[in-house]
Amino acid sequence: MANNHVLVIGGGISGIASALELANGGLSVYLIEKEATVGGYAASFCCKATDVCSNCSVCVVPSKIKEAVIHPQISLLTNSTVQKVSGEVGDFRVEITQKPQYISLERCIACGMCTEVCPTEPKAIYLPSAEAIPFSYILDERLCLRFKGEDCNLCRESCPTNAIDFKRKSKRQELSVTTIIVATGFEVFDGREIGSLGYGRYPNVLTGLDLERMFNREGLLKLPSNGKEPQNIAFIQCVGSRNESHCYCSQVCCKYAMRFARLIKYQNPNAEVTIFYIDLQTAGKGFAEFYEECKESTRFIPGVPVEILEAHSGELEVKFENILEGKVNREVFDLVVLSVGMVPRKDSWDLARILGINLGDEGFFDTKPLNSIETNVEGVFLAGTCQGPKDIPNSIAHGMAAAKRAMEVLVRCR
Amino acid sequence: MNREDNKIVAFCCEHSAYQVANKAGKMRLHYPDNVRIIRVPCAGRVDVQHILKAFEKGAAGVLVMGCQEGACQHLTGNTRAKERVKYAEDLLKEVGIDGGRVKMVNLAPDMAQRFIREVKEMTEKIEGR
Amino acid sequence: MQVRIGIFICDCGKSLSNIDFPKVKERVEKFQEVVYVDLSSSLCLEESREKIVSIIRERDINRVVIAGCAPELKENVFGKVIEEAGLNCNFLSMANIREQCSWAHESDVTNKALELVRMAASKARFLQPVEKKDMPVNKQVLVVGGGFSGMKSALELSGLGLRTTLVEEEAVLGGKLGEFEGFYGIETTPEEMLSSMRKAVEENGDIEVFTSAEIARVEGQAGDFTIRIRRGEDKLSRSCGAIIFATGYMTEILPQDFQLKPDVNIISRRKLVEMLQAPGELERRPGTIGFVLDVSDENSRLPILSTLNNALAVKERLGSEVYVFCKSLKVDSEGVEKLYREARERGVVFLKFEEKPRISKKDGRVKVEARDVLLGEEVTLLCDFLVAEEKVLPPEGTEALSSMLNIGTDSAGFYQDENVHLYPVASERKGIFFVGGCKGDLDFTRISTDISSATMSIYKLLSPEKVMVEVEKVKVEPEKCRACLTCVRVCPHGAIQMVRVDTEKEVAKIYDLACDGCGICAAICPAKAIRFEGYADEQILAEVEAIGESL
Amino acid sequence: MIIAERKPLEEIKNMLSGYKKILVVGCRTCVTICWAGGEKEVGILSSQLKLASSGEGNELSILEATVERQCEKEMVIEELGDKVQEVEAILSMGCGAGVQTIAEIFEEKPVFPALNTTFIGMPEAEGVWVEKCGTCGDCMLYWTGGICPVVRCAKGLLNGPCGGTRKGGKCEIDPEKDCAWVLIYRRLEKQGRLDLMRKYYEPKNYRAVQRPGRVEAATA
Repeated sequence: MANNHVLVIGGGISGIASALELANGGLSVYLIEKEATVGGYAASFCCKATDVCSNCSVCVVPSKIKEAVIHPQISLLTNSTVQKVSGEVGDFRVEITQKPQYISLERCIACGMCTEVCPTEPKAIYLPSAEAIPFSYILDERLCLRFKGEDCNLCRESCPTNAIDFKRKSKRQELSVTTIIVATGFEVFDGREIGSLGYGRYPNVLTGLDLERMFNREGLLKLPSNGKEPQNIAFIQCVGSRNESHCYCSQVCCKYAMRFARLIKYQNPNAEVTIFYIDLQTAGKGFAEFYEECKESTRFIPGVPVEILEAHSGELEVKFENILEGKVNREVFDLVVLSVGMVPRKDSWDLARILGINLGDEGFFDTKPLNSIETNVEGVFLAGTCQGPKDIPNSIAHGMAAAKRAMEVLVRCR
Repeated sequence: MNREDNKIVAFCCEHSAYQVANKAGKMRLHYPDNVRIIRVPCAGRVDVQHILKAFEKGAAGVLVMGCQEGACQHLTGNTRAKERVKYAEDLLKEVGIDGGRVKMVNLAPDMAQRFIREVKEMTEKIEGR
Repeated sequence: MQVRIGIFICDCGKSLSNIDFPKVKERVEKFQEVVYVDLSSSLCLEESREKIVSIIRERDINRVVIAGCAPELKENVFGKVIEEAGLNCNFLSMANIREQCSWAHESDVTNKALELVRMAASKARFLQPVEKKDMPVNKQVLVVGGGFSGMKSALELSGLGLRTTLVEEEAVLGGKLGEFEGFYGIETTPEEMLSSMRKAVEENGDIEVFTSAEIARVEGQAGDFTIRIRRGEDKLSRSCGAIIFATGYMTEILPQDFQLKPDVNIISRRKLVEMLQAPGELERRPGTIGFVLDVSDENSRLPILSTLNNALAVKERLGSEVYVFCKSLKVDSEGVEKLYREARERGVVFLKFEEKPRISKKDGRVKVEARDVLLGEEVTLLCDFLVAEEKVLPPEGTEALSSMLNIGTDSAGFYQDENVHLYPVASERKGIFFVGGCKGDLDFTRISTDISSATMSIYKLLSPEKVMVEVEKVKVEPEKCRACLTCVRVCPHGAIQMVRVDTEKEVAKIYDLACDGCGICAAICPAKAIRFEGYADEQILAEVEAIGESL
Repeated sequence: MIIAERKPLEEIKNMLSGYKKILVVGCRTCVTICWAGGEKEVGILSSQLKLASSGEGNELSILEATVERQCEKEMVIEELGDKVQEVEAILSMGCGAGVQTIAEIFEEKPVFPALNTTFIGMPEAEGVWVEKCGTCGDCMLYWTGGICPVVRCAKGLLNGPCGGTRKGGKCEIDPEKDCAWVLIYRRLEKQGRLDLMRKYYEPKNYRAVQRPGRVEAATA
């Protein structure tokens, strides 16, 4: 065995779980992330507890991310993508490209003085988010005057640690690893694809992801149109799941919708919450009881609406087939939340080609039957939602399981 | 501390509330500057005596901030903290200090707004507003 | 040793404009036992770190206060710095003057910053070293339960080079997987899967198997458990470093759900599987078979998974009409939506009810009446066999084992408390894990994932070259301990036990590897005999007292 | 073990009125274990007294100490000998025996009890103690399956239940509590000694322990 390095592609919660397990098991890990920050979707979600936990698992994420980032056995490469892979299990050669790091992670102390002096609007140099990890500023080439041929040097001059260097080029490097764990995650279904639901056109139609981020930032729900607290909210389940082109259940939407429903009712007991569903997924530890509790305060209607129209006042008229009454009903809500599911990443195909692994029918990476970790290429393992929908605990478990396979390869070789 | 001060001592669990306070700072969400945060490994580490001592030394309010009920990494830490806060309230009432000046708050790591609201509420309470 | 505090203040590139740093420095210099104060602009950069090391050495500093940004990402950096300077990494105290002071307030917060530094310095005075040591651990693992999950766990552990003892109550390994007819679209039958696993376990030199045996007692802590095993009259003992529980589940047709007792027409899943395996032995081909789900068990995925697979097998082998009565189709596991669609395409009819179906007997057949919510109509079905829903329950002995081990169960009595920090496989006690049906989850792919993650957690716990632990970070002072058992009873991680010191007095002892550092014991001890270094009473109280002392 | 409870602060404050310098003394034995008078409780009571007195503008000066066993003269002298001189009064957080031991040693100082000594008992749940022994001085546990009717029967009956036992074996006086005689019956049944239920007990000699009690060990 040439070395004891493992490559983990993707710095979301699954990739982080894999990296942590391997690093704590004594191996060295390269964790590469396409974006400037790690944590993926899970890091942008919100806690859905009222005063009592609703088991959404979002709170387990930040400490894992921090642990991984400071772990001495984990080398984190952000802004990086895999270009080429050669070799075989035990000796993969992986070519990585890292976008130019105009701001050095080692030197940026996140003091924010660069943003203060940046003359563009919006700012070309900024912190990706308040909780960004690594906690470091980034420079957007598309906005920066420097990259438009101007001779602006304000941020560089203001930087107290000389962290900024416009001349940095993108970097290629070759990594030598024994196994590869793919943890590239998912994309959220684009609500706009179902035009009749009006997402993207009506301001008060949001997705589950929008809600997660709104609660994470603001801590409460506001109508995008006027900033007021919504009083009558509808959730529409299975948007982008369980249909002809996405023939699977996304596994998370029923749970987040019910958790949000309970949270909304807790914050505003006068609010009315309705959930339109096909089948409620109530399996899982303690969840059936949670559903019983939700039923007391939330209206559940079988059948999902097909059309939403905006009334003149900005309210939303939802047209749905009332199965119980056997007719088509219309009802008005001030906020409609589309419980969008998980879809495969559009760039999965590129990575599949580079690694030589297969894509399944639905576009997620494929595995052997009754095995959700191993791909058709020996030594390449899958972790998390790039293999299929999973909630946070299952993503973590899957990441750990992938780490176990990678570890097994090394143990066998010793 | 002077008795006229309006200082609040906040015992913050490092798994949740302490991170929340950092998040609030990072978001530049401003809150009253009379709060002094003491980091603890779990709200369950906070003892009645720590709370009493804070008042003895002149604090006007004490917040014990831990994880959401049911989400304590140590299972019972936050519920124990809640009981102790209740006990401390009773002991403080015996010495003539309004029970509302000590409070248990349950937070998740992302609840910056809630943290600020609690600090503001306690500040208003002790300033008699 | 005389305390010599060195305080390093960082103004974050002079960006924290609402703090008057020269003033802070000037005041801080007057603090008790402070021998050096440094004001710098970027402490966390490499060049500054080198400077800190040399100053610590030059000035003979033995307690370090860093006043700067939040400790979350930088604490370990500075910990390493002071270690490099020859100090124990616990001699570090941080004042968070950026995130929790400058950034959090608009007004001038020089005084607050000063107070925060004073709090950190006061705490620093009381810091004691915490040593790290490698701890001997037993690398053997105990697996309780010899069904699919137990066998797979043992095999996976062997793949990681760990030896196991596998204890099964029944006379043969196998458990309940054999009760499944099969997985649709997969050639290998469950029986074949089991027999190949059984063979692999028996041939594996790393796995020691005890059948017809049960666990009588478990003593000890992570890294060093002692297990007493009872096999008939024999009493055996084994030592291990970790335990996996894979004790499975049991199922029961609840009489209140069906009023009618299971008989020739109302059958269990197992009975159906027997019929499917030997269709030739049936007197005649059943014309209609019904399934009822979601009558009393809405938590488990087992009923829908087995029903879909079995319904498809019925279609394939018996060609009967198949009707499935259910409330909600639980399709939230891998491949189940596809299976459901396949079943519909093959003619399985799904009927959804809101109110429980009424079940009675008519002319030697079973009559099922329900209101179907999709059709909005009353439906009456006469079927030759009705496959009853079986409620999934924790196996016998779960309660006894969980109370003996001091580990929690969920509201339905299955292993593992409902706490997200334990998910997917951990218990509140280090070194004890749960996989498979005993956790209440019965989805095949999830179970496989869980087993791998449990085995990985064990590998991580027991296998690194050196298992490093912080020694006595939380410690009972034997001379103060009154053996009142309070800490033993309240420790959420079961990490405290009574031991005898000097063969005389029984006192509480905290096991370093099992301790998770919450400090609940230190707070509750009525004799104040427990010291939590870093969060000791005198340290917390020093911080409290430093607040607002006259500046 | 001796079980005690802390007195309400108001009562303690009244006892202490007029004194400015107080020594609060805990005991590391029984009262530590029943969370009433250990080192921790000493700290809590001291804090409370300081807060109460400063609230009234009349701050007390308080010393704290905890004795290994307050009922042992040597231990009390060793721990308190120096401190007592500095105070005007002593507040004992020991059981009644502890209070009296201190009072005997430091005769010139007033000694006040901060606890009510309640009974001899055992822990039932975390933070809950129940009475098990009435110190009658004439133990009959041998005949009653190890269950004491003197303290566990509300009426202290020695010859079977009173006749008012409620459904489910609960006590007539307090339906929350078990009838001691039902418990005794069940226990003896388990042991196959139900014949003992028929045994008649003479009225108990409650003067087996003459007050004040005194026990001398048979050998030195």
